[in-house]
Amino acid sequence: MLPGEIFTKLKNDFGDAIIELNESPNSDPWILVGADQLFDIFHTLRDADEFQFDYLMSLSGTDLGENLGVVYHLYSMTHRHKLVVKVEVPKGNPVVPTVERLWRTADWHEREAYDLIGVRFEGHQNLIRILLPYDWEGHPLQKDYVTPDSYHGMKIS
Amino acid sequence: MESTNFIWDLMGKNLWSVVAVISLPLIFVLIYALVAILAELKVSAWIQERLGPMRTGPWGILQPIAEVIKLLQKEDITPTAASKILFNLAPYVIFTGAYAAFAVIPFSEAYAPANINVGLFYIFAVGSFSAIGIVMGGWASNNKYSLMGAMRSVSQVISYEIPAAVAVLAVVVLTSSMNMMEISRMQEGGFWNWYIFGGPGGWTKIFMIPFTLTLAIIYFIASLAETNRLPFDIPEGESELVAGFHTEYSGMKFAMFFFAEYANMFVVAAVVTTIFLGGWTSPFGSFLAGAGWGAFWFILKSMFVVFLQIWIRWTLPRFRVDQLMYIGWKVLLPISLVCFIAISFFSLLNLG
Amino acid sequence: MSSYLKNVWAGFYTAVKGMMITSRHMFKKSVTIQYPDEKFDLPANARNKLVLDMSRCNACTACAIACPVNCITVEGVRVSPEDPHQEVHADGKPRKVWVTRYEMDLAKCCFCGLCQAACPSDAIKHTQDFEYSAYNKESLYFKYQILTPEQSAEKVRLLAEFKEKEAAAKAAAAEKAATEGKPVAPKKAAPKADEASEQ
Amino acid sequence: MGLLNRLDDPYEGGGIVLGKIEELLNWGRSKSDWYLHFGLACCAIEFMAMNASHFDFMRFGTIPRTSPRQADFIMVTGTVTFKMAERIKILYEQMAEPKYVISVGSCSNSGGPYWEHGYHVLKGVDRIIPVDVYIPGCPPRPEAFEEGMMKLQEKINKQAIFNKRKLLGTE
Repeated sequence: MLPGEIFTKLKNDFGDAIIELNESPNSDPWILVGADQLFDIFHTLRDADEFQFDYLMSLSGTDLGENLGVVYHLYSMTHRHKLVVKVEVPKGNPVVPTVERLWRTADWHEREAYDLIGVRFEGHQNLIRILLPYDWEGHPLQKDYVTPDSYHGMKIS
Repeated sequence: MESTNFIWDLMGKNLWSVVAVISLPLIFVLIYALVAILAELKVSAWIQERLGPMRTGPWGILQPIAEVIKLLQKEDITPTAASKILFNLAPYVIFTGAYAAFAVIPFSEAYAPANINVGLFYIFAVGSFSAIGIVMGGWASNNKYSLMGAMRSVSQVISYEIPAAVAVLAVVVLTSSMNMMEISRMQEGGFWNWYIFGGPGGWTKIFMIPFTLTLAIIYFIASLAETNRLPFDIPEGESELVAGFHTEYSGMKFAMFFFAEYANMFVVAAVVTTIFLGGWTSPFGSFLAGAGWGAFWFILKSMFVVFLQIWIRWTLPRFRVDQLMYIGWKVLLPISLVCFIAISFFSLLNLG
Repeated sequence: MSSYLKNVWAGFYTAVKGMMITSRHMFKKSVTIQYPDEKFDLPANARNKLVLDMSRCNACTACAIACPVNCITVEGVRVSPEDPHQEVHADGKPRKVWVTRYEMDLAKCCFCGLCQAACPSDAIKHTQDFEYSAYNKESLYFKYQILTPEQSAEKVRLLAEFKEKEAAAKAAAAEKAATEGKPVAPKKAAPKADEASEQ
Repeated sequence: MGLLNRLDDPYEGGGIVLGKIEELLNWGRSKSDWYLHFGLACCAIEFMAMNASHFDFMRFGTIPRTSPRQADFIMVTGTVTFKMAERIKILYEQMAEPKYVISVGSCSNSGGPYWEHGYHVLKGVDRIIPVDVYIPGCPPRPEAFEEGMMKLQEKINKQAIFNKRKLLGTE
């Protein structure tokens, strides 16, 4: 199923929560969705018979300047189709519902996105840092991140 | 009864001769441990098609001496949180246990430091010393890895003492003696008289050969576990527990553990040699027999068993804890019991 | 029961089989190359220690730009035509640039070979020499210097003087042209020299 | 010419005995170095090759130890992140004297590719523990490890045990 068809079907079900379809020739087509109904949208994408996205290939966080974004790459083993879903949240309150209960893969991916970008996944059962030390301050892959002078008395740079 | 200790004959019983009798095994242990350490390094290297230590003296033969010199210079650390008395006592307890077992080992027709009636029983008694030492060291280190290593070691030693004891008991049933010198003497007259091949006797002993052979293998496997050698080295499994019960030991105290491990290896090898491989007797009847040659044969056979232990160590991977317990309780124990009963039956028939 | 016995036998048999395999290897010839005495032949394109041929270097900074970890620092100054000390390259051409500073920190180098690929005059090269471990990090900081600091200051001064003269001559020419009513096209050589001296 | 004099300069005025003993002790230490391997990144992969049959690190009398108490030197191979830097420091402090450090590869020498912009990388392990031998390379060849080991042995062989005061005075 092509992303355009998926977009129209989702638009019928969820209305305003599905914001836009981008079919730029330079990249994979992607669908931008709102953060409020995210879990329901993904639940439909995983379980509805015509979608059956049973594999979350990748979950990555991005810093878009004013907003923080999360990009989901989905793949269906039964229908062999792909979908890219994006969600954007304001930097001041970057809260996205977790999809950890839908795909167990998302557990560590979400922890990584939280660790490095700072997106908070609401409902994640164990949202702690995965790569950096637990007492690290800030999220280093944000574009306005300022490298601290020292960590535990060891000079950085 | 003729004398079994040439030092008594030479010097009579006085203080000096006692010191000589005591120190002879100690000197032997020290020299043997150096040789065994070098053998361990070299055999491991040859099995892996390497060369092993090459740059310490010709062909690296001075390697163990360099190691001892280095360990003597190492700082001796006692952790602050450790229980100091037990921590410092543990290596000595282990070494004492290993060394005390040398008292009854019949090196030759003319030399067993103490020729006592219950030699085998004594070896099993002092063999448990090492378990106590390991628990002391592991618990006193105040380190979780040490404690886990010590607990594993104890469970392992307790499990494997039983098949080992049953195997030894079977030989005791055949010989009706626990005196190691006596057992050695019974196997005189060629390798077909060794207890691994059913011991001395008529053609009817053929029926016993499978059982004694199995018992010899069982005792050997159990002795590997008792000395914490691979494939039974979960007490010091380096991938799970940092270094097991001796994680916190450094310098000379660690060297004591090292020496005790190799001394223990020799003790179990000596027991295998004595009860299954004919002790100091020559394998070819009266060929090269005699007191001096006896010591030669005994040490040769024991070193062969030590070599077998090293060979197995560099061949097999480590067992898991549950596999270890399975082998101990469900394989070795029933098979050794079956063999023991069969041998008792045969010996009853022979007597009656 | 039979499967139990079969398992026991399999365990014993495989252990013995493994020991046979190791015993076979015990008597094989060892494959060890005893390093300090005999050495492994390195491939011809092995990338180890970086060395610079100062007689070829033109301080073009291509290597410093190509370096992904920025471990190379290059500074050069153009040779003034009035310099009394003119040098000739190995290939017979006159030297155009004095390298006043060339430093590379092999403690940071990641041996990717990009500088070697970027160098237009084959001056910087990876050699097969890997034996240069050091007791202190400073000895991994390689400085290639053919000029003393005083000499390089002298070269910079000479070039500046030459440029001043040139500019004066140009101004005079321009003035002359202005009086004669002809515009003069600006030359391009002067900014190039500036770049070289800045780097 | 008392005993103190001999302690000060062992090779003069009948101090041969102490000098020889010092040589013996240094020989023992240099020829049997047990190491604690701290593998962090790709240099540790090269380290495996060095331990394997073709290069055989054990020829130099080294034995791998997992416990820092029994190790003579620690081999830091790879990128030292701040998370690991603390553990390296703890392990180094747990080692028994005399102890040495070999730093292998660009990353642990000076941060390597991360020396400019790495927010998470310690720029050189020598910022937290004193390094004895730096082995350059990214990663170094297995022979380079062995050459570094020989450098360390040379250093140990030249160490003063009895005439420390004299050396401190001159240096």
